[in-house]
Amino acid sequence: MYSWSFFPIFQASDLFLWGLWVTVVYTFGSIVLGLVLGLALCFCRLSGNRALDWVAQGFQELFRCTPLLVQLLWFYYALPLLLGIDIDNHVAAMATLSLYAAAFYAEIFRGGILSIAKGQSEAGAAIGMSKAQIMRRIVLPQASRRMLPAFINQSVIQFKNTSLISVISVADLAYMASVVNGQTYRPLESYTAVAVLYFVILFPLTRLADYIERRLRVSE
Amino acid sequence: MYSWSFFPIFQASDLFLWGLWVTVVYTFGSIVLGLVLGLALCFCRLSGNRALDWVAQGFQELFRCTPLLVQLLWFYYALPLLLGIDIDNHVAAMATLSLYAAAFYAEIFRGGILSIAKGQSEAGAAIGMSKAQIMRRIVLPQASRRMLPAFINQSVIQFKNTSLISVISVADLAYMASVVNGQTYRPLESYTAVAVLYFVILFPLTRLADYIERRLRVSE
Amino acid sequence: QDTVEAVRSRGVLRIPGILNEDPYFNKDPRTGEWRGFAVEMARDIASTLGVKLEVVESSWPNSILDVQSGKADLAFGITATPQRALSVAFSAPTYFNSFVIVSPNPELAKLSWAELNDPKYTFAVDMGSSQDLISQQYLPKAKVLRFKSRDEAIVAVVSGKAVGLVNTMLNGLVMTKKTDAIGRVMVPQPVLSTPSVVAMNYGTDEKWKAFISAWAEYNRRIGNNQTWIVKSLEPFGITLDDMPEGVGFGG
Amino acid sequence: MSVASPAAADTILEARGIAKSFGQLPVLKGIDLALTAGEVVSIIGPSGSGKSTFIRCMNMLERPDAGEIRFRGRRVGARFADHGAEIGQGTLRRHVGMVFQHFNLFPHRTVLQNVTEGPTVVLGQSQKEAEAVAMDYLAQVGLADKRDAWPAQLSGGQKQRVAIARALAMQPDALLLDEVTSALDPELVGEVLGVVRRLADQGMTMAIVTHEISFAAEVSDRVVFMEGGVIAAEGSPQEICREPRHERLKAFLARFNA
Amino acid sequence: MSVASPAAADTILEARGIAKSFGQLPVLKGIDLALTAGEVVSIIGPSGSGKSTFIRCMNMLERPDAGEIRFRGRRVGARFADHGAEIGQGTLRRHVGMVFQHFNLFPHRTVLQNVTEGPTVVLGQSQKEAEAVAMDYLAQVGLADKRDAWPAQLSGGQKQRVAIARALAMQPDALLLDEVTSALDPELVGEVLGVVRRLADQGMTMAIVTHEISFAAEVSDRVVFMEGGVIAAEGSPQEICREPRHERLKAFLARFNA
Ligand SMILES: Nc1ncnc2c1ncn2[C@@H]1O[C@H](COP(=O)(O)OP(=O)(O)OP(=O)(O)O)[C@@H](O)[C@H]1O
Ligand SMILES: Nc1ncnc2c1ncn2[C@@H]1O[C@H](COP(=O)(O)OP(=O)(O)OP(=O)(O)O)[C@@H](O)[C@H]1O
Ligand SMILES: [Mg+2]
Ligand SMILES: [Mg+2]
Repeated sequence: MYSWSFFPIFQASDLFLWGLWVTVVYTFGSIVLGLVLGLALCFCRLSGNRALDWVAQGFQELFRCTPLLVQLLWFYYALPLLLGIDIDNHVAAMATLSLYAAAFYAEIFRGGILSIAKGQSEAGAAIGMSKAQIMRRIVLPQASRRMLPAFINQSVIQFKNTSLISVISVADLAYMASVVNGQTYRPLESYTAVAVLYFVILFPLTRLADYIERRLRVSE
Repeated sequence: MYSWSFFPIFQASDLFLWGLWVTVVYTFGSIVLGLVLGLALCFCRLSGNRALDWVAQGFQELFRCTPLLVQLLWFYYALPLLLGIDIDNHVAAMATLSLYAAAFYAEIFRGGILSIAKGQSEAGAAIGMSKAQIMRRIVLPQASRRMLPAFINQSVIQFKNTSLISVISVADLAYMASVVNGQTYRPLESYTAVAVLYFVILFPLTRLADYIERRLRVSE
Repeated sequence: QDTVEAVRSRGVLRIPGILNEDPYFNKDPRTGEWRGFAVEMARDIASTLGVKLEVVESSWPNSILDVQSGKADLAFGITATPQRALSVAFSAPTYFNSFVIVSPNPELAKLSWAELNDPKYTFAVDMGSSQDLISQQYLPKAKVLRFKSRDEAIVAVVSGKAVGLVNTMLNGLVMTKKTDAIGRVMVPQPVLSTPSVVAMNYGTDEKWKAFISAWAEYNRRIGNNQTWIVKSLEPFGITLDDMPEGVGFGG
Repeated sequence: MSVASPAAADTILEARGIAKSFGQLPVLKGIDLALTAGEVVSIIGPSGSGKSTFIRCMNMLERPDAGEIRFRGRRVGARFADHGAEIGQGTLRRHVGMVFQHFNLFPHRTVLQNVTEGPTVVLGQSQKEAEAVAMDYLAQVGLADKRDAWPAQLSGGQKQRVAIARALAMQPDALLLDEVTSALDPELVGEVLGVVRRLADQGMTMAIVTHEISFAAEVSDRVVFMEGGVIAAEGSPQEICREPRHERLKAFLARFNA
Repeated sequence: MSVASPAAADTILEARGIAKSFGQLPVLKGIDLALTAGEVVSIIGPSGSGKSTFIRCMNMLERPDAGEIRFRGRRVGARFADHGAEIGQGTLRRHVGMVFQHFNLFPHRTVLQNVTEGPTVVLGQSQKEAEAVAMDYLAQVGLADKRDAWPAQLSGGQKQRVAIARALAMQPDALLLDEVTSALDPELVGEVLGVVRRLADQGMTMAIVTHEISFAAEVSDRVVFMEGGVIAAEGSPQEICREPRHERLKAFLARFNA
């Protein structure tokens, strides 16, 4: 029978907390960058300009149809070779995560914007608002409310995805777990600790998404 | 400058194809099992029985809020210890993937069923149909149409997730890529090959999902 | 029932095997056949016990889990450290492993561990391995990139992400034979060597531990272990002459 | 209480003391209404007075908090299946059809399949038998040529006529109609009212919730005015629609001539 | 073509030869209509005849394939901003309000904010100024007390009155109304028609698409009967509604008395 011992894990709690901090920073950073870029992608898709639409769609498909793991390795190893520049692992990790998030966020944004009834834009146009004003004051405020649950859920996935940046040697939570594994040979305990940390952070978020979704469903 | 050489990859194409086959089998198997289990979970959620609802929800949250990687390790190593039985890595991989898929599918199914207007069930009830008949003949056929795009998209993610089973030594596509890496030290080429294989399979699927979604949006 | 009895009645001895870890382990992915000196050692133990050998596929970090969780009876090629000894039981040393730098940059050849411990150097290492522990201890000031597998560490050096990698003598020799771009094996001073042992479940009975330790001690002293190791290096064209000066397996 | 009803032998459907609240809001405060065979009763009243809630209670789509529904003198129980002396909701609904404001056609079935769904699945008729009956009723509502169309291809008036055919195909003893023309373009109202008028002429027992006051006056045997969850006035069309005496009824009718 | 309009000096809004197809389907086949200051024109016609499409062309919500819209004699161009001799769509819409069948209130703004949105954002009025004007118009439609309510808390009739106030707050030269009562409970139709009637009495220039024939007859200076994408008949309410001579117009009107 296996004898559990969480003591070595507690001893290394500074490493776990540091790893958690790194995970949070990369998740949060890539969410913010992904949001900005995703919005840009979404506007390309909705621009009505065929070329922009196609480029944005191609970009999205590229990121949607290949595993993030492979993308990370590519960005870190292959892209610098192709471009003849040096890309640091931290930069590669943040960039790949952000692009990946952007591809998925763009789809959520697009769905949210398209879900706002045409009548709303028309009502804005009928009082003389410009397209930009309609988007900013009428469509986006309503769309963002409506897409909030999907956005939170995608961000939860993003948080979990961040665990993959350890493959290009960024010292996130999963990375720290492996380091502690190597030192203590307590992989079950360290994976359990990681699972608990993830759960403690993500559970409230999924609850929040569900709550907002329920409230929206009632109010509509 | 890196000099690309895909020759060693072609030499190992039998390994790649075998890995692809394993990936497809695990993906497909876990989609089917996840579908059945997800349907059961979804009915628990909608049963109106509080206890069933909570148990199902707890199960879902557990799988939604922790990384699949950690779940795989847990299922393979920790669960057998706790239960005092032996679990083969193939069984562990299939089971974890299926449970993970089920947690996400259940949410899609629930959303789809709830999205069918109450009037449909009432129309069924008004001609004397039982609850089971209404579910089977009225609600599910409509809900399944409507949730098809989300289902396909989740299955695309499932396909990509299957790449993680290599950590418990199931010889999938990602596993074969590392095998070939170790033989040839051509990781860029082998990861590129893997990315292309994933893309070639998943791109048509995401296109299909988009197409169906567009058609549904028009027809509603 | 003690472990010897358990293994005998089961008829198989189980060890974790790791892919792409020549000369320790490797598996032909087409035939599923295992090779490597760790496998030879395990086979010898199995024949001593009169049972068959079964290799359960695993990875370096997971091989410990395999013995901890009872999926395997023994794990080979483990570097014993006091902290790890609190989690698994270790046998007497099977051989001694020296730590080396593998780098295409000849300037590093003359440097000691202390001189390599400089922020201007970036090294690659595989996460959670014994060389990872060594670099934590001896290269705390240098930049260290940790990767999931040895292969990724190799790619980091080949693609210029790191100036060199830290690994064991055995692995280093094989890698330089497999790919030129990785450079050559260098042994910084002082020569660091740690015992490589066999890991067993922490709760194992004394009889089993004593048996494994006796096996390890005997075969190390008599030179069988070295023979198996050297034999495992043969397919790569490595002989004892390729070994740098002053480095051996006997400790 | 005895199971045999004390009401007239030809009472098809009867509501007794029906009360219903949604949360804190009392919507029905004790309603009695009996439908005699062949009778057409119209229910009028302001929005929110509980007309829909009441007519939905009549076939148990809404479960009353108090009071009971009786079908041909037998009490309707809480279960789907018959249980002892009580008949089940399934039995009730098999004999009492309902038509909704928003049609609620099954969008994944063709017109014909919408109509045959009940007879085949609930009554166990053969596909062939059900189709023959269905075509009969589709012809009655003037849509025989649309048998293979999908609901999405129909106009609102056509949808509602299919919904009526779907209810008729169960060969019900009574029909409940809840504002069946409210969701229609004004032009299309006529075609649906025409169908309802013909059903009344053929002697179908019906309870009709409607805002079409003149239609109600013309087609009904009796008109019921609901307000605030009670029946505030009741009588012949003449009494209720043309010579209203009840104050609030007068105010209500006046609004339609604004 | 000269930019100055040959039409009467007091023509506010004019459509000339408007044609529009959706894909292969021609919906408008050349429509001319001029709105003189203070005039109320009602547009009636069967469903699908192109009434909505036409009235939406009048403020360029729908871009015509051929023909032109002129506002106070100036041609409206394809751009949002004024451009040379042509005025932009933004300018047109600032002066010509529109009210929709389904209200289209902004659900994320209170009643007051719905009404001040245009004046503050488009006309650049200060918040205070806009609120004063808004409260004026809310009072006119009888909803001053609902200023802080959310659209979701209003009845259909109240929503439509807010939508009218929102259009009025832009102090438009003309108003376009597209079936503003069709989505309302029959009881609530009166309150909205009352507001429209008062606007007509105050001399607001309006084009009204409606199915309420008697209201159209009563309130309009002119009635236009559209059918199949053309104006099939046009004249005084008396000529069109009470003494129709056009065959299809007769058939159309007959359907409302079914
Ligand atoms: N499912 C429900 N949950 C909560 N309140 C409800 C529900 N259904 C109806 N109500 C409320 O009950 C009251 C009566 O509603 P009902 O639909 O029966 O009125 P109605 O007379 O049919 O009105 P209308 O003419 O507008 O159809 C209303 O105040 C309504 O808001
Ligand atoms: N955006 C659109 N795309 C395609 N066809 C359209 C579109 N808008 C309207 N149509 C079609 O144009 C025709 C005229 O529509 P329109 O809405 O102008 O009619 P209407 O006279 O307003 O009818 P109603 O009385 O039902 O409102 C109809 O056949 C309609 O299906
Ligand atoms: Mg109602
Ligand atoms: Mg219209």
